[in-house]
Amino acid sequence: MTQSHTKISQYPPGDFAIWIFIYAELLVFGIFFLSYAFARSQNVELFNESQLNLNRISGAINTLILITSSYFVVRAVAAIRENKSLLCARWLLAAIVLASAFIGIKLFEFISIYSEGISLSTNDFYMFYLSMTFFHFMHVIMGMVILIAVMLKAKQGGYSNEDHTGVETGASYWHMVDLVWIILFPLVYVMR
Amino acid sequence: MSEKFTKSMARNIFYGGSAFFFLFFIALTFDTTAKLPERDHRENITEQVVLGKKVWEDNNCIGCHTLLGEGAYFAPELGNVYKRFGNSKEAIIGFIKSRPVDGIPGRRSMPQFNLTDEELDGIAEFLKWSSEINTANWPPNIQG
Amino acid sequence: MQYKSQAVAKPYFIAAIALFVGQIVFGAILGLQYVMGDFLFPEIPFNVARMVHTNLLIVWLLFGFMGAAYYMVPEETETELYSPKLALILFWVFLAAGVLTIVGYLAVPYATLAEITGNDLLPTMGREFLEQPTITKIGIVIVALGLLFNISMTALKGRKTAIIMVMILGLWGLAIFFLFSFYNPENLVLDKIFWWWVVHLWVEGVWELIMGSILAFVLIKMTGVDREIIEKWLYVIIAMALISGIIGTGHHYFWIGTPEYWQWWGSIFSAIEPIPFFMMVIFAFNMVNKRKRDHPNKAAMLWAMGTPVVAFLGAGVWGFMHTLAPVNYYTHGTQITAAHGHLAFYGAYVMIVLAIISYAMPLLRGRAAANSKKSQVVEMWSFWLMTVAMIFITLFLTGAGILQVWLQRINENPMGFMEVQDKIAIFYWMREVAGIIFLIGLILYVVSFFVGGDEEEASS
Amino acid sequence: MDKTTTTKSNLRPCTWVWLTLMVLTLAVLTVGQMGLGGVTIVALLLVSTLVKTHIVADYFMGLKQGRLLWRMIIIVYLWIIVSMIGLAYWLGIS
Repeated sequence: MTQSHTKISQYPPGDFAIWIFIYAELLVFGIFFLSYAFARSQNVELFNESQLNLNRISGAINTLILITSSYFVVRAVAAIRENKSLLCARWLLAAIVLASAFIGIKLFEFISIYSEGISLSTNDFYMFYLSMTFFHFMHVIMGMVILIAVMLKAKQGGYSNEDHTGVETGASYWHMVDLVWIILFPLVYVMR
Repeated sequence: MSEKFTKSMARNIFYGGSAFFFLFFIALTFDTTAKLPERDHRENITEQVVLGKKVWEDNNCIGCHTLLGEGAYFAPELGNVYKRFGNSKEAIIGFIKSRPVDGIPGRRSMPQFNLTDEELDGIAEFLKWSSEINTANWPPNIQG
Repeated sequence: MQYKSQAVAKPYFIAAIALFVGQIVFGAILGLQYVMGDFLFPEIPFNVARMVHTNLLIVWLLFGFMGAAYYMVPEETETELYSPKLALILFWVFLAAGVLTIVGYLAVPYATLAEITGNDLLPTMGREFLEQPTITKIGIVIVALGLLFNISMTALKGRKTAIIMVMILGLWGLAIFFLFSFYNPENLVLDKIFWWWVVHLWVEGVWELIMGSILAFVLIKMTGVDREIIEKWLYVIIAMALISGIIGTGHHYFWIGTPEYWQWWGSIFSAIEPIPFFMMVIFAFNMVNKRKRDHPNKAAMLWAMGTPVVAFLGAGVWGFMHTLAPVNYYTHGTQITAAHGHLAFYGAYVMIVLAIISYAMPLLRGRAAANSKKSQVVEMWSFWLMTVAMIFITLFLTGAGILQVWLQRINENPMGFMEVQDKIAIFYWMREVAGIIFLIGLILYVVSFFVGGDEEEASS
Repeated sequence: MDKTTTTKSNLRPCTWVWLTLMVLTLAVLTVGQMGLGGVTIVALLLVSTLVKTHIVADYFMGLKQGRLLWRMIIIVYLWIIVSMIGLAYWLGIS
């Protein structure tokens, strides 16, 4: 037990391979955020004006959804650590349901923007808004796929309190998706 | 206790990540091709332009020149040569026609390709059309 | 050599080296034409010589990859090749197609070649690196499919290691993306967009899988480090390579008529493209430090260690230098690109093929584990001569490029292209000297195969 | 055994983290709906972003327990991103 304990503290939760991926993804998102901020400083008026056109309410709702979903995943990890596979699967299911709500709201946002005739080429602000939110959107889908896979395995009792690296791996990725959105929302929707 | 850094997870990330980013690339390409008509002025691709591109390829012009910055770096950029030659097709045709068969002693020279008048007109039309593509303001100046 | 059918790799490697020599000879001719414009004119004009130079490069690297595949697949899958005969037939087909194409380039004007090979029926010729007659392209596809059939069938009946799966995936990708070379729309912009699907997705995509798998194979063999560890890192590295490299294609979509957002997408993703190369350096040196045996083939080790280092320099550092859109605006289509292209290709692909040849050839020739000390010393000399010469070629071309950008693009009174070329001729002369040294290094490399002496036994 | 006990004590802070995140998000929304801007507001928003991401990394991701290195990578990253964004906004004002 002590040996496994030192192993735990050696690496962050989950499979270390996912962490290499997480750091790389954060790097990409980070460059995107900074590109946005510095491009904005060249053209503050355009960015401020276009920003007003965004639906802040749906953005905020999505933030709440994602945070809560992340919290549910935390509960799922806690459940499997107590060897409660079914409970873990249920928390994961709740997180997945919220994630699909995020997808739905985001799609609604994209459609309404698209119906205004706005695209990547409209102006720099929309280029960033669409690039970053769509890139993040794809990550939510990817995260959902991972969570679904983990949930199915958990349901079949594939994890235990001894061996649940898979759950932690999926959870770590999902928290990353959440973390990125927590920066993205105030940056793109609110800050002016 | 299982390994904390497993090959199977690394493999999943490779396959999943690659597929993910390739899909994304396809999505962006899709958007690009949808936007292209506004930028490449394809309505101006006449029969002459099509012939010109063929002549361009059949004589391997890209083996010395760049076109929109891509190709060999031995001879001048031709994406904007129409403008550099004073918006003149005749100047382009005249230049190509007048290349000496045996070259210029000690200097780089374009070969004499013995093109027909129709082909010459085609290549000039092709270069004219190329100069009208929206290239985000590239090259920085007329020298290419 | 553990499996009899591995022997088919030998002709592939020999052909690769022979064509490599041809490539460098034409490189030297090109270098001279840069400073003596009328050299060999009009017999071999620059465009023809360049076409021979670049096409030979592609063909001999493909020979190298194929040879590597035939060598690695039986050993990795622990079973004889599905059909050694097919491999030999394909060798002769590919060699004939390659040689005939090169002869065609040199014997008749390109336009005549286009005419007699029926380019009017399905025009695919006359685009950079894809100059081959359509019929040659079809030949390449057939050879690639034959190879894929052969090694896939072998892998199916044998052990499926990560290394071999990655290699097969890379070769499949190579074949599939090559199909875009048959798409040649009348619209130049579309043509260019999908031309990069061959060129970029080859060299900054699927070729990296092949390179990674060869490197991993050589490292396992030479260091004796646990396969699990090496394969794990292989996956992580190629994952990073594709994650950055696929959308990194965008750095070619800055100025060819594509929408402006590519300037951001291309810059951001290609900015992280050096990371996999950096990881590769760390990985290779780590594995050597953890080595469980000292392999007697020091020369192969040198190539295997040199590959990630020079690839990182050429592809990573020199690539990053001009990949950001605001920089590329000025450097696009100048000698800077040529500098990057030379070092990247040499580091990533030339060196990895030479590494596997260096490792496999002694075994293919029935020697104990490595060539004699004397032979290895000559080979290591060739390593240093070629590598240092290539670094100098890169530095001189970079110098030429910086001056060119300054005089032609940034200056308030920009000079014309040809005028600038005269001003930077001194760099081209120095490049040519470095090129000759590279050629000497290459000759030495060939010589090393004929140096005798007592062979090195494998130590445990 | 010690693992389960540490886990149990982890859940309660996570619940607090969740509630904090919800409250801070609603605060951000209020700021946005009021159309507020300027140096102070941007600074406040950035600080709240830093706080939110910090606690997500520490508690949700569970980096507080592990080796310091993995946590520091994220922390340093967050500080760099947030301060650079601040710098860019400051440049936009002047």
